[in-house]
Amino acid sequence: MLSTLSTLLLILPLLAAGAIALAPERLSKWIATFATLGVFAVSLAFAWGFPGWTDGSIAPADAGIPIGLGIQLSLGADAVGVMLILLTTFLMPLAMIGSFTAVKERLREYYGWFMLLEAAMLGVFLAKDAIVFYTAYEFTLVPMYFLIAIYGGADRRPASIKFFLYTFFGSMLTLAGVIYIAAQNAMAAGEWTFDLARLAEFASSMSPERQFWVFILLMAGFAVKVPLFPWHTWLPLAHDQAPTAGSVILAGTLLKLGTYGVYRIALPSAPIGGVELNQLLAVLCILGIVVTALICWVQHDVKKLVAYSSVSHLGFCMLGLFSLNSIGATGSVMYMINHGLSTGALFLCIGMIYERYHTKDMDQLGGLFRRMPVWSFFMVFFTFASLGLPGLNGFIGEFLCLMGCFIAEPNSVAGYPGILGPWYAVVAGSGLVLAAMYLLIMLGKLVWGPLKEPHGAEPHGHGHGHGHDHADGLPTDLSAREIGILIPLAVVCLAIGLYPKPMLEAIAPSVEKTLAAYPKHVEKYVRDGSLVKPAESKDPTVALAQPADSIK
Amino acid sequence: MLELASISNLANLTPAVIGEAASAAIPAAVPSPEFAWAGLILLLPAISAVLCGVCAAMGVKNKLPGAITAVALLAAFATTLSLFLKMPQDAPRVIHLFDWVAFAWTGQGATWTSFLAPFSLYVDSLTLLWMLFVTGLGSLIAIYATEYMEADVGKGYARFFGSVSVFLFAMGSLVMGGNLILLYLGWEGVGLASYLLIGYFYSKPSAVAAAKKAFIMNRIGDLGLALGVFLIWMNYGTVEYDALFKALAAGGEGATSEWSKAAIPYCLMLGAFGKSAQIPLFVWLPDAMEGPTPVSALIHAATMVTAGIYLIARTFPLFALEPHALTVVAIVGCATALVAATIGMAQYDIKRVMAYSTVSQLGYMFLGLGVGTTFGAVYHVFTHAFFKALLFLCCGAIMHGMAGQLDLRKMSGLRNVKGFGVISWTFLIGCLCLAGFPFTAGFFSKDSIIAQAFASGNPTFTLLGWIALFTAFLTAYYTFRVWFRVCGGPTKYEPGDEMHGHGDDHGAHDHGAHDHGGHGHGGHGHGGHGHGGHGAHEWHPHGPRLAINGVLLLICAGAILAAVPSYLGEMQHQPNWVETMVSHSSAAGGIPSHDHAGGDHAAHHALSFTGIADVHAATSVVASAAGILGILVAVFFHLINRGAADRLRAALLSNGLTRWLPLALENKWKVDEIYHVVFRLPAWVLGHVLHAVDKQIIDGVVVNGTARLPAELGRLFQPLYNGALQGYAATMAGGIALIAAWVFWIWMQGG
Amino acid sequence: MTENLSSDRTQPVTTHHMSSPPSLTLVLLEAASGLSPAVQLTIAAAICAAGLAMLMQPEGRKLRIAGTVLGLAGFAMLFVEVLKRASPAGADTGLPPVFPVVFGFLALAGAVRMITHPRPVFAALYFILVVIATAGMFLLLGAEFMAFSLVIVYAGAILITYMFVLMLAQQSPVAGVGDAWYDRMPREAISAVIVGFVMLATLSDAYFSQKSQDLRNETLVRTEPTGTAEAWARLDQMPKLLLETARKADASIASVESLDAKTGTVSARTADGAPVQVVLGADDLPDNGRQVGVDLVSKFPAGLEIAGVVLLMALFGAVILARKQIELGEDERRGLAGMRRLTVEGEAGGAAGGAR
Amino acid sequence: MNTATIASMEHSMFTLSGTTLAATGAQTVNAALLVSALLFAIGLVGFLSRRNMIIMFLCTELMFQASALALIAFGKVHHDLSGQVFVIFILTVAAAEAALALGLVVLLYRRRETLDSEAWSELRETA
Repeated sequence: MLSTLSTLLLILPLLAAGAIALAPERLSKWIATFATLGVFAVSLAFAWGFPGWTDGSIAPADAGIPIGLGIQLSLGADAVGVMLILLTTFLMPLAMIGSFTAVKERLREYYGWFMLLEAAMLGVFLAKDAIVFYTAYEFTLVPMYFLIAIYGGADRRPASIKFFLYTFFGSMLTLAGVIYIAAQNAMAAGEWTFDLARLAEFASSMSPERQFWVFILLMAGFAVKVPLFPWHTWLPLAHDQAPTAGSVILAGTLLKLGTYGVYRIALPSAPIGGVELNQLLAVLCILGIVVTALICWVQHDVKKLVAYSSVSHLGFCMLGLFSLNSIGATGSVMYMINHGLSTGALFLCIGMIYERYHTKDMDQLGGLFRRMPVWSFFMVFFTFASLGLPGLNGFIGEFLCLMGCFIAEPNSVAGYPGILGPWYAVVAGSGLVLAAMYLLIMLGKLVWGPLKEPHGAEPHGHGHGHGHDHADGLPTDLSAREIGILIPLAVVCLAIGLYPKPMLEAIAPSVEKTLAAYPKHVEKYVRDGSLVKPAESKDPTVALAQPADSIK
Repeated sequence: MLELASISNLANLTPAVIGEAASAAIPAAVPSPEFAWAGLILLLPAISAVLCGVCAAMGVKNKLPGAITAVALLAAFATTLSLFLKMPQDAPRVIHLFDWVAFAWTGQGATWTSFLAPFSLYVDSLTLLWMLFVTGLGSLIAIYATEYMEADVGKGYARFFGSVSVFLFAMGSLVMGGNLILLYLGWEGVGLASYLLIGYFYSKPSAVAAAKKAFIMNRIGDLGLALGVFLIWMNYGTVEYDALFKALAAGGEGATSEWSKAAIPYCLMLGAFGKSAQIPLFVWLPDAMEGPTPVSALIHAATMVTAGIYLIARTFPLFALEPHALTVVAIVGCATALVAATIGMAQYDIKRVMAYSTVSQLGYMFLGLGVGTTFGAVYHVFTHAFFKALLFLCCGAIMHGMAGQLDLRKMSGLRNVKGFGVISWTFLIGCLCLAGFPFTAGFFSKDSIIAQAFASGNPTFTLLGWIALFTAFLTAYYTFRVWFRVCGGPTKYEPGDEMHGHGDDHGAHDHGAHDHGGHGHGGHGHGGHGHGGHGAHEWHPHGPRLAINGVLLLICAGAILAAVPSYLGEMQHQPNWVETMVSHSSAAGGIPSHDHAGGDHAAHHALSFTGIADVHAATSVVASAAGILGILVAVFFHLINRGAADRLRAALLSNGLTRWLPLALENKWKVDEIYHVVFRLPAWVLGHVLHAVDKQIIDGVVVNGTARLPAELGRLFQPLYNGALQGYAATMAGGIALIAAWVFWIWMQGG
Repeated sequence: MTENLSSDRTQPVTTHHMSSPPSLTLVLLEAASGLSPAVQLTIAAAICAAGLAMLMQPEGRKLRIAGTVLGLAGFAMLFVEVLKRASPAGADTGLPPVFPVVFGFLALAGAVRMITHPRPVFAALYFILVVIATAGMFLLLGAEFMAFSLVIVYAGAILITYMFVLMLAQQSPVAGVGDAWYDRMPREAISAVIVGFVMLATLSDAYFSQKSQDLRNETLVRTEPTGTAEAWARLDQMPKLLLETARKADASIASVESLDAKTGTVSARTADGAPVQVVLGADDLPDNGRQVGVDLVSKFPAGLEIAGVVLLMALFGAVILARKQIELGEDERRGLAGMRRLTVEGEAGGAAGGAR
Repeated sequence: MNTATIASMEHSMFTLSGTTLAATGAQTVNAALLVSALLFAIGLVGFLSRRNMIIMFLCTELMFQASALALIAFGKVHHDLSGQVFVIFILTVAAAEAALALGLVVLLYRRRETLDSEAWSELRETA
């Protein structure tokens, strides 16, 4: 039953894509909407029957269909994967409905690409096989590329190309890493397999140097996708140029492919590399948090601001994961989901403004509360969700991420030997303040203050007209359809904020399984100062002998 | 007897010793599911907030949101009261409502294997004390606001009351929450409410900026609080008060590194300083006066800003572990008290004077905590809540009646204006309390703090005590400066410029709409708002009606009655009511031994020049003297000889040596500007630089450069593709020739 | 013409080498002989290339004369070097092989002139010279059929087509002054010569290295019996001719039974049925044309068919091309009408070309 | 005796004045190969350096000649007539090529009124 559902999750969007291709163009949006709703229903059923909520196991456990070369077309996910699947399927219908008025031409392609995108994203979260994972992971680029390149803003061409090439370049290295592990495994075991669990098991028994390099390879692609700090420059551009629904999915789910990849592949496969590079990665995360927060501060384009804030936020997320303890990693997974919800919602809100005023420039807009109180309510709501107000969804993840980083100090009182420590958390914590700063500046410019509208965009007369003021047939304030999109998001945000316990309880075992190999390595690292080079490696002969060993 | 005394004195010298003795004394909490209805105290405001939101969405055009909120808050107050009456106060009660944040792991060698922060209430006498005045004042001020905000009915009315409800919910969870995470929820929640309410007049850029500033300043404090929570969990494996106190009593097993324990109070302190506007982070509070006055009264004077004191009182055992932490608190508190009082002396906006006075009084409270009298601090919170709320509400009422006039130079003798009588006299009561006039509530509470500073015998604290006395003098002066200027003297006034207050913002941005609204509500003088600046000739002040006057009287009564516990305590020679309450709570460690045996030691105390043996008595006398002196100075400068003040200012300005003094005071010691230059500006510049680096170097050079590399390499060979057939042929033939050459000469020869 | 003169001069050069009176060429050769054979060949090729490069310069008669001399010297060196390798050790007492040298020089001279002559018609005529000289080489190599068909097809058919086209395309085929500039100006001659030189050096080294020389000599000897046997076998495939040939040897033969391909012995019968054995001589072998014909149809029938198809397709293609109406662009029409072209590119291209 | 047959066959045909002038088979082959290599190189140089499209095609014909000569020479070395058969194919291709290429040249000429190959450089990168 479960495997049928998981297959259905993949096939339904594909079928929908086919149907959109065949059906008349005016039906495209309806097919897309109902298909995504159907997929959401299926994913709910999948989650309902999912047995791994309490023990972190991966289900369904079927071996899958072999398709040669040891590749198995096998589907399954752990609790984290299921949550991300739910996030994806939840965001998709909202993104679809949100596109009704925003996209007016080439509808068939638009919705068709989205269906393919959904299939690919679900494929990533459902993959149990490295090749299936990688294929789906790369395939997400294609629909997104076209969505940006066709439906994007003025600079869509360079943005889409950069998006595609940059992430593709990174993931080629990931593929190299995966194939390296698989090849080594094939040499050792005598048969090829790409089963993620078996590869991880094998890879974590490789020599330290190899794990070190494999980890770098694996991380390369995910770091670009996440994106970690110096590799983030494609994101603001892509977000800025993507159509609203594209931004929602990009922020909501596509970036999570990277974090999920780190969680699912990079960390468990090469724990020694993970430990060895931990500090460096944490520093990058923190740099990302602080630097991009400061960059957000000086943005004029609200969409770019939110895009940069994504980089900052994902810095928190990755920092939590790299704290390598249950608290931080659980918080990190929470953060993945909540960032998807709140940032996705923010992009929707911005899209609604953009549809009305055709600008995202905060210098041209202002005091929209007067014009659009309902929109402003949602904007403020999701902004506060985004800056981690307790009681809303963002808080608990952020708090746990920071806490995980904080307690991960070498001689930890809490009995968690870790590599990071309070100073990392203190510096990262400044991101909390900076986040408040730039998000409130955004609110101050956009929502509050004296009313400012771009010249010529002002609807007739004064006051809160409820007539159809805009040429697009959009009311001054939000339409029922738009409110209908935002309310589910708000409800989910609030619900997670007020009762995160079930999610946390489901995440914790999965996370612990993923990080199972870490405590002993961390302990050794803390003791010796390095895993790759033993403490006595100052003796040149040892240093020389070490790589030679690893080659064997 | 002598020995005993010296021992107790020694004990007073190092708070750490008190703390350890006291933390053991905190009784274990009793799980009390039977009191689950206490959750109503949180639920009611939450429901009210939701209903207000519904009202806003439905576009309700009457006072329904106000009514809902007032009723809900009154009900919450009633619930609190009944909880207070019904709940035995021998031990704290833990009321588990539902699991909030909770998960566990196997740990693999970790000491702590779960993170639990249930949505539970930790109710002890401290909680009850706080909640009593929070919900009590909250409901009163909500009632006051139903009238005060009536110009906004149908516009921001629901938003206002929704935010107030959110505030009450958040404040409730801050105070009643059974763990630090819930406290953090409340902590940030009140920040949100504060943000929304300060920015209530959202069309005013200054209000928006003030709201932003408040939230961000608070966020810095919140970060400190969060770090403190991390440290606490790291050391004790729990964030729940009950378990924490147990762990502390057991000596904090699991704690291995001293620094991490020692850092806890400093982190928490930062949070408290942020929320309670103490010295590094105090600049937001005066700006917060951009909000509607009831908000200033409720949030920025009576309740929210005291959260810092609550936090330290609640986690007092942790502070007691670190010997220097409380000293730091005391120094910061005292410094804030002095600085804010000096600034308050030179302000002309009466609301700002009150704001600085709040900062100053909060400084007193921290001083009280620091010198080791949680009782004094809490008592001062309690009395201050009443009299400062009263003062703000009076300011608000004046502003309401005077079309937003807040400048004390432009008003005089209001006591004689019709309709302003209640305001003037309740204002006077509030001022007396604030000035620490003998036998008012403020006198007792402030006195208990200053006395403890002297009584501790610690030279640092003694110095702080002197500063506090000086500050008391300043406080009395600036308080009565306001009163004499506004209510005393000859009757003279001019209306506000409509740039302050509730009605004006709409006037500012939406004249047409407001004129409509204004006339619609006409009949009681509100039309004057509508005309505002345009029709000053027709303008005349109007006094408040029942809701405002009634609330003023009620709170005035509260401010007076707040002194009653002290009277009772003095008369019956037993700890007063507030002290009892505090002593049953986690802050018990900070209550000095109350036997008057200290008197034996009197010969050494710093106030011995008064000839009074009892430190408390001596302090009372000296402090009263300081207060009365301050009032007298104010009488001279602001009632009898108003010109003298200006002359003094001119004299100071003309002298090069003293020139800085009035300028510094009037410019608030330029703290905002300093912060701007030291923190904000560099960060802003850094942001621009980083943006440029990000765009030009990381993206431009590294990323695009990498991407351009193949293209540039290709461009190297581009001249070969000149389009001429023979060019290609030559390349091809040359290639073939070279390959052939390689094959024949190298490959085959080599083979 | 210079070519003819130079070909006359060839003889003395080679003879000088053989009988060693001093001359510049000889000195060079002597000096070069100290070098390894590959280097000698390469140097000779380089001299040829340098000569060719000089020859290709449109202006400067002296330069062209020097180029001629240099080119001839290079050719001569190459020939000497190459022929020396083919001769068995100590066999250089005999005269040099005249015909290959003569034909070779003719072909080369024609080829050089062809690519340097400014007038296309003359180039085509020189190509005919090359074809005829090559046909002579073919004859020397025993490929009479191919020699004659080469002359017929190339000189007779293909070259005529070229001539036609030249007539069509060239407004003034004989007006010496009106030669198109693009015929006078070689295009990047030096680089072309360098490419050609590399090709030549490589090829000659590949052909004439000691290893391949030995291999070739050995093959030449080793495969001769096989070749002869195959020739007899081909005769066996032509029964009529075989009978005729056998009758020529012995008129009494009425029917041929078999032919022993190894020895060329024919087993036959007389009219009355008596068995007769005749040993055929080399002269009795069928001529080259017959042999090639047999090989063509017996060994490469598919190739033959494909060749036919290719020709047919070429025919179709030519027809279609000939019928094609040129759709002129706006620009070309303006150009044809004598108006100024619209695009700058055409102008610029023409102008730049004209300057060269 | 049989080994001598083919050699004598040639001699019988081309002996001008006894054996003195006769080249040995190896010498002829070498000369032919050399001529072939030179012709090919010259043809190549011509193709690369001449601008007239017709001459360029002539140069390709020259290279065809060179390869035909090489084929026949190697056929001689191997005593195999396949070399000659291939020359027939070369002739075929050359004829076909001449027919088509010259047709194309005529078309091109009619377009631009020039035989200059550089008149056609649309493949150039214009950047």
